[in-house]
Amino acid sequence: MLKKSLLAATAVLTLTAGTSTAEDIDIVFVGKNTGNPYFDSLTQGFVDACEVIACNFEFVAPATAEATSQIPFLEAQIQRGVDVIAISPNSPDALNQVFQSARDQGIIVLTVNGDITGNEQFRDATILPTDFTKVGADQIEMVGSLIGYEGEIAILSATTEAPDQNFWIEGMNETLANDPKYANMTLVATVYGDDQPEKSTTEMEALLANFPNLKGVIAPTTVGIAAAAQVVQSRGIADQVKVTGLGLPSEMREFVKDGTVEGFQLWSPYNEGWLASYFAVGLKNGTMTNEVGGTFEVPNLGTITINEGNSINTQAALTTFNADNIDDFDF
Amino acid sequence: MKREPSMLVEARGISKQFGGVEVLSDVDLDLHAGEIHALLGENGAGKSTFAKILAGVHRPTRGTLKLNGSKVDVTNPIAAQKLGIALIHQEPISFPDLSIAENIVMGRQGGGLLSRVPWAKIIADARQYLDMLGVSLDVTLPMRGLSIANQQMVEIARSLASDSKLIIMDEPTAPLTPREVDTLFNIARRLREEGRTIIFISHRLEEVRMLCDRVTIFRDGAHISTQKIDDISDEDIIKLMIGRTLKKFMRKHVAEIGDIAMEVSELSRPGAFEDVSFTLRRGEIIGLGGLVGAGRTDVARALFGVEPAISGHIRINGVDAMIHTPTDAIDLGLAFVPEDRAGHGIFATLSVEHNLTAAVPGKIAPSGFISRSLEREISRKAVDDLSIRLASLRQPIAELSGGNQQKAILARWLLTEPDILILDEPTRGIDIGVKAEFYDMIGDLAEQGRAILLISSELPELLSLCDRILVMSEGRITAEIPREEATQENIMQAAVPRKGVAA
Amino acid sequence: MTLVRSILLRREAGIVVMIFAFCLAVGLYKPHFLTVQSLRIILLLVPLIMIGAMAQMLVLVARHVDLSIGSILGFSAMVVGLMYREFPDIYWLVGFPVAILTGAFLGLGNGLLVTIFRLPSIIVTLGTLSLYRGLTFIISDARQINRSVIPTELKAMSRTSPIFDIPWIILIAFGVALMTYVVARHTQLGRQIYALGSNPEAAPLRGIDVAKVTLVVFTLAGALSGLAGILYASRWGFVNPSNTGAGFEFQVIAAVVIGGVSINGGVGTVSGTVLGVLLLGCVSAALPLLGIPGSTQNAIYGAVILIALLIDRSVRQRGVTSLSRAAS
Amino acid sequence: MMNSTPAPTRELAPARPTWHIVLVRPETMTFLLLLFGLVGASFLSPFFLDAGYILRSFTLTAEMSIVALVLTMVVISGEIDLSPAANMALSACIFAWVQDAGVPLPIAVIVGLLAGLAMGALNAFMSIRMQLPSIIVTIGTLIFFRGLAQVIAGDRSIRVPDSFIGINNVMIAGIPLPVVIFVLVAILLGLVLGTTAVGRQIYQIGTNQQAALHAGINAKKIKVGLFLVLGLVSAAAGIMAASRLGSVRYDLVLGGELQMVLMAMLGGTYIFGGRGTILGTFLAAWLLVIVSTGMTVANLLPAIQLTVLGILLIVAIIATNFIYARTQR
Repeated sequence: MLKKSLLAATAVLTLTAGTSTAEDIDIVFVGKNTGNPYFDSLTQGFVDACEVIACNFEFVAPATAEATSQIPFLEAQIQRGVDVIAISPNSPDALNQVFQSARDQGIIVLTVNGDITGNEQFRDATILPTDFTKVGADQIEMVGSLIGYEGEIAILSATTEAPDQNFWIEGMNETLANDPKYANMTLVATVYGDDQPEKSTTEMEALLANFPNLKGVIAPTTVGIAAAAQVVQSRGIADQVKVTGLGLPSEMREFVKDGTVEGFQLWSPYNEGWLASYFAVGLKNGTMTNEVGGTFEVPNLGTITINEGNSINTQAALTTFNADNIDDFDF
Repeated sequence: MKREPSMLVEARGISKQFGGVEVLSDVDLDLHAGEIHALLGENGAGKSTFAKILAGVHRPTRGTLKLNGSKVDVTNPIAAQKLGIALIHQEPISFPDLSIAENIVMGRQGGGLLSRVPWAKIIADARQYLDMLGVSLDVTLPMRGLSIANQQMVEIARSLASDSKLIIMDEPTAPLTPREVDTLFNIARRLREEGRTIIFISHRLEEVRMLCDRVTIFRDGAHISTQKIDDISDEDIIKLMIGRTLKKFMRKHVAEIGDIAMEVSELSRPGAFEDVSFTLRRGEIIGLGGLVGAGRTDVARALFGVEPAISGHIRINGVDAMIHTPTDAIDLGLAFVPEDRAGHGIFATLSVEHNLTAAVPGKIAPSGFISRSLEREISRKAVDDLSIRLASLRQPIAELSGGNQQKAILARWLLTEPDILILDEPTRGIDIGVKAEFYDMIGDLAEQGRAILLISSELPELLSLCDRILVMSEGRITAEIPREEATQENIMQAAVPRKGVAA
Repeated sequence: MTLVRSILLRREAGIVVMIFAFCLAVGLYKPHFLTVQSLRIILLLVPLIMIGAMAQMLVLVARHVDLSIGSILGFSAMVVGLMYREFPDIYWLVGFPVAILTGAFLGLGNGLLVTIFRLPSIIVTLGTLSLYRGLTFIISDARQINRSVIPTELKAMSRTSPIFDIPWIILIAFGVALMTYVVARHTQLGRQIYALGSNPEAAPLRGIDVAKVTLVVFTLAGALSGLAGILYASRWGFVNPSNTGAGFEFQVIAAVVIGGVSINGGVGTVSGTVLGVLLLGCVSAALPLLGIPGSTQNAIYGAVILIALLIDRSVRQRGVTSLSRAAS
Repeated sequence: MMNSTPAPTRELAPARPTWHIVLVRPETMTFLLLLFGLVGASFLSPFFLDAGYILRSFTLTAEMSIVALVLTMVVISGEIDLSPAANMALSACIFAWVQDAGVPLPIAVIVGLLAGLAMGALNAFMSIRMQLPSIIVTIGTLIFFRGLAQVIAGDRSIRVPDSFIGINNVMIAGIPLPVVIFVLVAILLGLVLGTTAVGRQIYQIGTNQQAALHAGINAKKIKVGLFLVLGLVSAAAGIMAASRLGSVRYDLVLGGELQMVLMAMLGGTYIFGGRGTILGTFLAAWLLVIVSTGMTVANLLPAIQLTVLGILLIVAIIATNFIYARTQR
């Protein structure tokens, strides 16, 4: 079912945003930064949804993902008097003041694809792609299946402080410690490539040098997994070290096809945008609420439940990509 | 015995103005092929300017040049090079980071930007030329760190390499040792044998006599005389260089000589000046004469703390003084009008007012905040006192003429009410009329009981203004001449280095 | 003068010693740092910086500086990426001339601003650093060029090899260094660049067309940055409008000043620069091995630049060349 | 020594009329651009003309604008400093880190300020004492300071206590406090530069350092002082930014040096020193806010702003050079 909805979503990718009327609801999505391919797909979800329901959509993002770089854009949206601000926050706390003044003006603030952990009171709801509590376990299962549930594994993460990654890594550690299925797997190192290709590459090389018996690497970040795959590809050791993690199909297709990577996971960023639009319009029109436990229907995604902490997930579990299905995805 | 010498260069009516001041007027000069021709004259007589015009560094304001009978226009140094004219600058030009060999050939190789550098040939040629000069240097080393003498030798090697028909040497021997001078002269003679022409600019008469065939004397930017060296005596040369029979500017008042204001003993800064001692009294004007580069300005800069001396003592009003910075000097009642007005004197783009009050921030801003009215009042008075001509106190000082700029600098210092004034070439580049005003002012200042050290290259100026004249040569004081005994001749005798000994 | 030469020689010998000492020290702790494999890692880290360092070396030797080379790298890479995206059938090698010409064009822009308006190159290139980066966003509509767009053959250059199992990209970088050596040492252009930087006032007196040489230097630096741009696409398989080349100029300046290139112009060798690049490469490769967080890297770069400046000064004791002096 | 060719003598020509002196100067250009920007921005977006919004937007760059005022004085004195943005980040990180470690807030502020002062001292040591060109030195310190901030903060945001947050929400007569501070600092520095002896000497040093030396002006002391003040003010600005944002990261005002230099240049400060005014930088700071918020509120691609900033910097330098070449003052 999940796969079907992903397919349905990609099918409308080619549509373009249509005309709008004065009654429409103005939604702005503030991305982490421009030039981030992940948000291309997410934005398309917004665009397509606003095509169907009555909303005006605009995407803005600063040039860099620096913590404060989103502030002027938020200020500008407040000034323009939009109805809904959706944002992938660059900082869990630097934006609090701006969020406060936006909400004082009646603007709905939704965080999308990342939350302001610890400052939840400053937003109305968060839309996350999947249940983050399960990501760690899923990823361990993924790497376990690739290495035969035995041997040394390592994690190549984004930055040391990346909240989502750290949350997942916590889950991975718990799974490894508590699930007897993985008793023969040892996590030997967790390193950080800062989401930069150069640093991720040197960290990956250092992992291989420091741990000659390494069997698998989990890179739960799109930059990290591509860099790790590239190192393995370049060294020709795909049969010895299995790389997996979270990645974009468009970036990983090559590695899957040449056998460097057997499988990796992600969710649909497109669906996040799609869902966020429906939810935003619903909230504004009063047809939906952000109350915990409430449910609503979104075309293609079915019934959505609002979880603890006003949190909404677009899909229940991660999608796994491998040689069989990679060509079906276009983001 | 010799055939009629063919003419290499015919210069006619060459004139050059810098900012309205004519530094060269209607110079005619013929240079024969295969002669060594000396150019002599006082500082500022126009020798170097003429040389630079030949070498394309300056363009003449008027006049024509003929080379081998055909008219040429030497538009830039490269054009000069192509015409076969090489100038060896007084201060050698070099690329310190390039090898000696490259410095010898730079600018001489043809070919486009991407053509190959023929290293083997360059190095071999460079060795050959330096061998010819009797200098043993590793030509693959960079120029940086070479002594001035060796740099000079490289420049000379450069002109040899260029195959020039006319080689101009502007005071080439100043930094050389006697042995190097001998070598240079041998080379010069050999070049003469090859039919090349050399212009030799020097202050050392005995060198001129040893080397040159003919001598041309310049004075005040004009050609005075050209003669065979054997036809003219040293005394005549000096007379022609000095020229005017001396008509003394009358110093209106002679001030009463008072207490010792400044006592300098054994002041030295190696490389610039050695063992300089003198006393200066209130009301006295001491002249400091000598050739450019004799170390006079360095002494002045040391006294004022711009570039302090390494050893020696300065006593001001009988008290030992430590002068490390100009601020120290100003506090002790010194004032210094520097020689390089544009570089060290004026703030070109700032207003006259701001220039005038630069040394007396305390007077215009007693509370730290500048009082506009006070500033205007002080400036206005200074302008009136020295009759500085200007359109407005607020106009940039660069818009004033040189003379008025200089008056403004003097006015700046008078505002500090100094006891001791050091004036370094105060009348350089100034119209004759304004000069006379300066002489009056300097006299008045002495009369007010100030002590004045006047550095000047103009002998009449020294002779008419000073109570005593110190003459420096090659970093040392070579003569102290009281006013009564001073003549242009004995000053010049003391100023010209007699032995070809380098420092 | 032999002293100066011996110091300069010592500079290069010094870097070699530093590289060996550093590698040994790391090797004692982590023996596999001293394997061929880690040499390969280091060499794969440095090609872009090597090419950028050659560009910056020429500019610094001419007594200028180019802060925009990272942005030129990004723009050129983006132009090539867009070309591959819009014309998927184009022969992949066409990217090279396109990248190099694009870079050369932007470099020429810097050169023209510097020569025509007689502006200090550091301010001009601070402006174009921002300008070229902005243009990169505009032409790309702020979207990344993805891995799938970059031709496989191009990406393969970062791991396949024509000879001795040394990947193409490393060979190209060392080829560029060799060519820079030839240009710097054996062509009139090279010598004129050194002469210009050594004594700008004397240069015209010795027949050097200062404007022309300056233009050529900036254009060359741009062209090399353009080459680095397409190699970025090869090495990392994507082109991002904001990341590609960002901060590149600082890494390059650090490498170049370690290598003994003087900020006062006229001084600098290809061998020193190559060694400086390799030293930085060793440090970058060793940090993760030693478990030192990558966040220390910028502080190290900055400290290295400051120390290199002080060494440069003590070696050359040259007078002040502050802006005010230059103007008066 | 070649004789320099002096400008044509004008001592007998009538003084230029006052209107000419007032109109033909870079600050006038800045002012006209400011008006033009206001009109243009309100055309681009009808949401724009709202004094409250402009003031709020100004708080986003107020810290940098304050630093740019001091930077203007440094540039007039003939030096430059590209490191103040990095200084802001490092001082703020040190401040936040120290107070996070349990040091009382006032002491943490003092530690932050001292850190900024030390950074200014490093710049002064390298540029003045060691006589290295400040433009290169401060590129080195720019990387170094930012790198140290990264070492201290890593990728973390360091929170500051709630009581310290919100300087931009403090209103004085309806004007946000950072804007008030900016205006006050501008007035203070304008007075220092325009009406005190030290201010006068800063111009004199920047016009001709040798002449200043010969006139007994202690150029080194003044320049060292300027670098120290700039370091201190940068630190204060960094701490203000921490208060506005509520947390500090190493990448605070990343790339801000470009904007600060741009403010000075756009206000008519001469890159080679000796000329420029606080008024010019003051106007330029507002101009930049109007240009960038005008573009942001019109939802233009942020990249266009980068492009515009780059073009503005180059055009500003060319224009001021041109104006100064035409008029002597």
